[in-house]
Amino acid sequence: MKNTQGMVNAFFAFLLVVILGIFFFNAINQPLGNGLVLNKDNPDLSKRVSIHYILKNVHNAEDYLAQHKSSYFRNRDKVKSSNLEFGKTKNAESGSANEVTSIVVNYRGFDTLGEVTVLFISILGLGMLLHENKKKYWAKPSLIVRTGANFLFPFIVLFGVYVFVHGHLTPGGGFPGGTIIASAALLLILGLKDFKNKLTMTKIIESLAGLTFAGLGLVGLFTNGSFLTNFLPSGTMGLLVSSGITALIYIAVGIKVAAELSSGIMEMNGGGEE
Amino acid sequence: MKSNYAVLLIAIPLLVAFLQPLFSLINKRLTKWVTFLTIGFNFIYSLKLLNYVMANGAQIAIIGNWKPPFGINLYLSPFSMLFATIIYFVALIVLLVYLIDKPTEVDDRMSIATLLMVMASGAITLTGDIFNMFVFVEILSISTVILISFNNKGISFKGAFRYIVLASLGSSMLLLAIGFIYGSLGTLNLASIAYRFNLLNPVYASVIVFLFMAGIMVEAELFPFNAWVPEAYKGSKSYLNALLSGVVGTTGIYVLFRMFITIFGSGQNHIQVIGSVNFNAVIIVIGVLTTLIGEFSALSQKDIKKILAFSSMAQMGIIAVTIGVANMNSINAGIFHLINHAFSKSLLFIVAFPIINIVGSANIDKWEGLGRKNIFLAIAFAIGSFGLIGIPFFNGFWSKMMIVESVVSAGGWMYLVIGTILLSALVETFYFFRIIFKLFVDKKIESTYSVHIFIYLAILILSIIVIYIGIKPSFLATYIHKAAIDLVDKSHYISTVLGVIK
Amino acid sequence: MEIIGIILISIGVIFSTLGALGLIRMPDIYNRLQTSTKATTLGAFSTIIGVGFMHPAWLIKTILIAFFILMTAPISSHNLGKAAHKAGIPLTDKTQIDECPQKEENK
Amino acid sequence: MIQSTFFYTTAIILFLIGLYGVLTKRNVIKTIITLTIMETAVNLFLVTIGYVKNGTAPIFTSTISDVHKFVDPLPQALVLTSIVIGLGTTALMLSLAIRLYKKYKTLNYLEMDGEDEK
Repeated sequence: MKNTQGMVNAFFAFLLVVILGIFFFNAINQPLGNGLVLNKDNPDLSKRVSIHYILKNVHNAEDYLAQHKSSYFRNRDKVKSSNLEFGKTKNAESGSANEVTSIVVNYRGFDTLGEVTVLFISILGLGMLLHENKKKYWAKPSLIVRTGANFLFPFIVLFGVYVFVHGHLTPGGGFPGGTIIASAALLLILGLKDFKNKLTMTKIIESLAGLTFAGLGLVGLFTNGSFLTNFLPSGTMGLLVSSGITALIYIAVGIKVAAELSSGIMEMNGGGEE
Repeated sequence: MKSNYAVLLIAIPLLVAFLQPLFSLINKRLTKWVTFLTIGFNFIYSLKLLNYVMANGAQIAIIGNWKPPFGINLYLSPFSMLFATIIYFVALIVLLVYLIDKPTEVDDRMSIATLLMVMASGAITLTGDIFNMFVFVEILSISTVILISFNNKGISFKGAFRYIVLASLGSSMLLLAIGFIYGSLGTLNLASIAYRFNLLNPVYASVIVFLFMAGIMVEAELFPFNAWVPEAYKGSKSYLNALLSGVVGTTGIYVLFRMFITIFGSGQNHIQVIGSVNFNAVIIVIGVLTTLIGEFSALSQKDIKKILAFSSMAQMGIIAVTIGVANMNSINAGIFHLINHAFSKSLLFIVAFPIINIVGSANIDKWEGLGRKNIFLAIAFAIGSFGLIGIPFFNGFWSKMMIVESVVSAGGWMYLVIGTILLSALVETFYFFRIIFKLFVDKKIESTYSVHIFIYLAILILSIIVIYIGIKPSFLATYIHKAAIDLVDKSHYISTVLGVIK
Repeated sequence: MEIIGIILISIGVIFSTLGALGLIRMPDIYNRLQTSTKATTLGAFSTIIGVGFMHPAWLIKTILIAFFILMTAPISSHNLGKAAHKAGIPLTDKTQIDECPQKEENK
Repeated sequence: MIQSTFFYTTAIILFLIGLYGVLTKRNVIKTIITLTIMETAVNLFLVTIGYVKNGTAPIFTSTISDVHKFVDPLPQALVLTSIVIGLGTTALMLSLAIRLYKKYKTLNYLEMDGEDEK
């Protein structure tokens, strides 16, 4: 009897899925009309906001829009030429060579603030749910693991720091860098014979990093009149010291993610401190 | 430039939330107070902003000095500020009760979750960017999970799990909708989407609307996505249910209003959702189904939390009907009823908390004789349920009248819908009066629980509001009228956001 | 230089293939671990070094990568094996001797 | 030659597989897995929106500065955000699964009952 009901459920679910599939495929293969096309291999970036992020001429585009209200973000004449050059162009808006970082931290920095909060609150929830868990899951490490962990730990941390410090120049950034450092913390837990959870320390570091992020935003609000404004000079694109608060925020994000994920791991490793 | 400071409504709670772990190192009870004060700040500031936008018209707040459609902006209008204010107010009242609840080991984490949840709800009402809205919806749903599982019982975890499964299903759909939107329109800004939405092919547009609706229906407690409601409400503490219904539900319905009428709809007096599917009819059917399921499930329950949970589901259904009817009157009525529901339902949930403690059970059969033990609580419960049912001279009466009136004016097959609404009111009357009669039965209750003054304060404030709106509904009328105009006026929305480049 | 590179890459490819084959053919987890570790260490190691020989500009970076592969892969498979043994996953029937006692002291 | 239509199709099929799993599976862990499949599908969909044939990563280096070959960076930023959000949700779901298992000693959602009805 139970089996029959499962079959009926599965049948209806399958039916629903098939109907939805037809619905979706139909939509994807529709000509959208009016020059709007879902990307087929070569998106016309001049119809998207992102072209101005790539060209780093958002303020110009804003001026252009002010004059031609009906045709927005079709700044075609600007799209054709780009005078951005690595290592030479100075003070190009967000100023970071990595366009994704430009968008994540500068043009849409508010989303990243929310994203950091999502991670913060989910680790918080994890800690709350595993609060009663005092059991340590990991066995004591053998000599090989111990030696390896001691040897590798500084290199992994160094690599993580490199990734988030160069977030505005190379692939990577705060989130991957922080994750790498958290993996170093995991290695310590696995490799050290008497590892003590340092939840208090990670909490403090995390708070300070979060404070830096939100604080930089507030400084922008009070000096330049809008939250998360880049109030520092953005420098020459491609240098390590460039792109104003973008670099600083990514460093803060890196430290925060590292502290958050490490505290998550420690929370699973028996929660509270001795 | 002044309006840019509205971002403090989001930035300050975030800053405080990041600092809370430090406060908790000093003292765990301190975090409760910090949360309370932060929400208090938000409430006062949003009240100020509400009056500002009522006087000066809609404003936008720019973030990062990038003007829309390139950067993220907040849209401050009578409609969004009204709901932000109400959300902060309800949260403030609930926190008043949370302050005096007995301390637990996880209070620090709980206060952070509450703070972030209220922040996220406010941010969802304010934001003018669809992806930003998605991020805050995620914060809202994750913190809601923490809130539900706070009670540390099996059923809380079941409810929380059910909620998070549905919420992440919904968020996948929301993100897919965002992908469809960005892929064709090339923008994420709401005003810019609204400006170009009717250029889209109807089939394609209806996929977007379908996915978006499905994504947000989890928060709005509408029919196919509300399986989490009974278990989550049962598993959570009674006063925290006021947050689930008064904040999460309100936010979900808010998003439906904003997206269906201003962004996807086609403007001005006759509002219709475009696409190859008639989404007005779809949402009316969903609303009616939700109402019927909610009311009849409530009828068969004995547990007060479940009764109130199903009743709040039913009210959400009624409000969804007004979105579908979509004429000026029904929008007015829908906004009014949403506000009334937030107040009355919060009152009921908060009253239920000391009653459960006095009686020692959430089962309404054991509530007999409470009127003799504590007449104040019994009367407050009666006031809340009168407000919800719509007894004349209580707040729900006016809004339900307006809903029926607006549906009548829509005509056609809407008479069936009127029948549903009236039937639901009848069923509601029946099960609430069943409880009220029990309260005033002459029977003695032994209990040593003493009700804290803060609970009395919270109940008193909400009861006064419920009665005051009932006696003098014109008190809110100007706000609601302006909010409805703001909601309907699509071209004004677009020109306010995009016309800032001057 | 190119020829050295090609030879090294070929060695790497052969070892990776043998490792993949061993993963299917071997009877229990311990034997599988041993073949797959060979694939990751010697296979990846010589491929990377070979690439470095073919593009001499990258040689230093590739040597660094190879060094870290050499450092990490054996340790991780060692630990996996130990964990499997501790969890009580049975050895294959053909095992002659189990030198790791069930309850050992970790010193 | 791989077309982006292929990626769209894959993404949607994966999404539907995930949806089917959520609708039919009653095991906590299986539900989590299917939800993760859905998330991955949506991420694939988003990345495909920015796909440019023979494009390069949108990063200026000393050798690459031709902006016309860059893929659209905005969907990548969205995917970065959605991956982090997915990580958070999955972590929370798994810890809930741990608690549910400790409470009921089963992972089947339908068999979880016997809660004290206070």
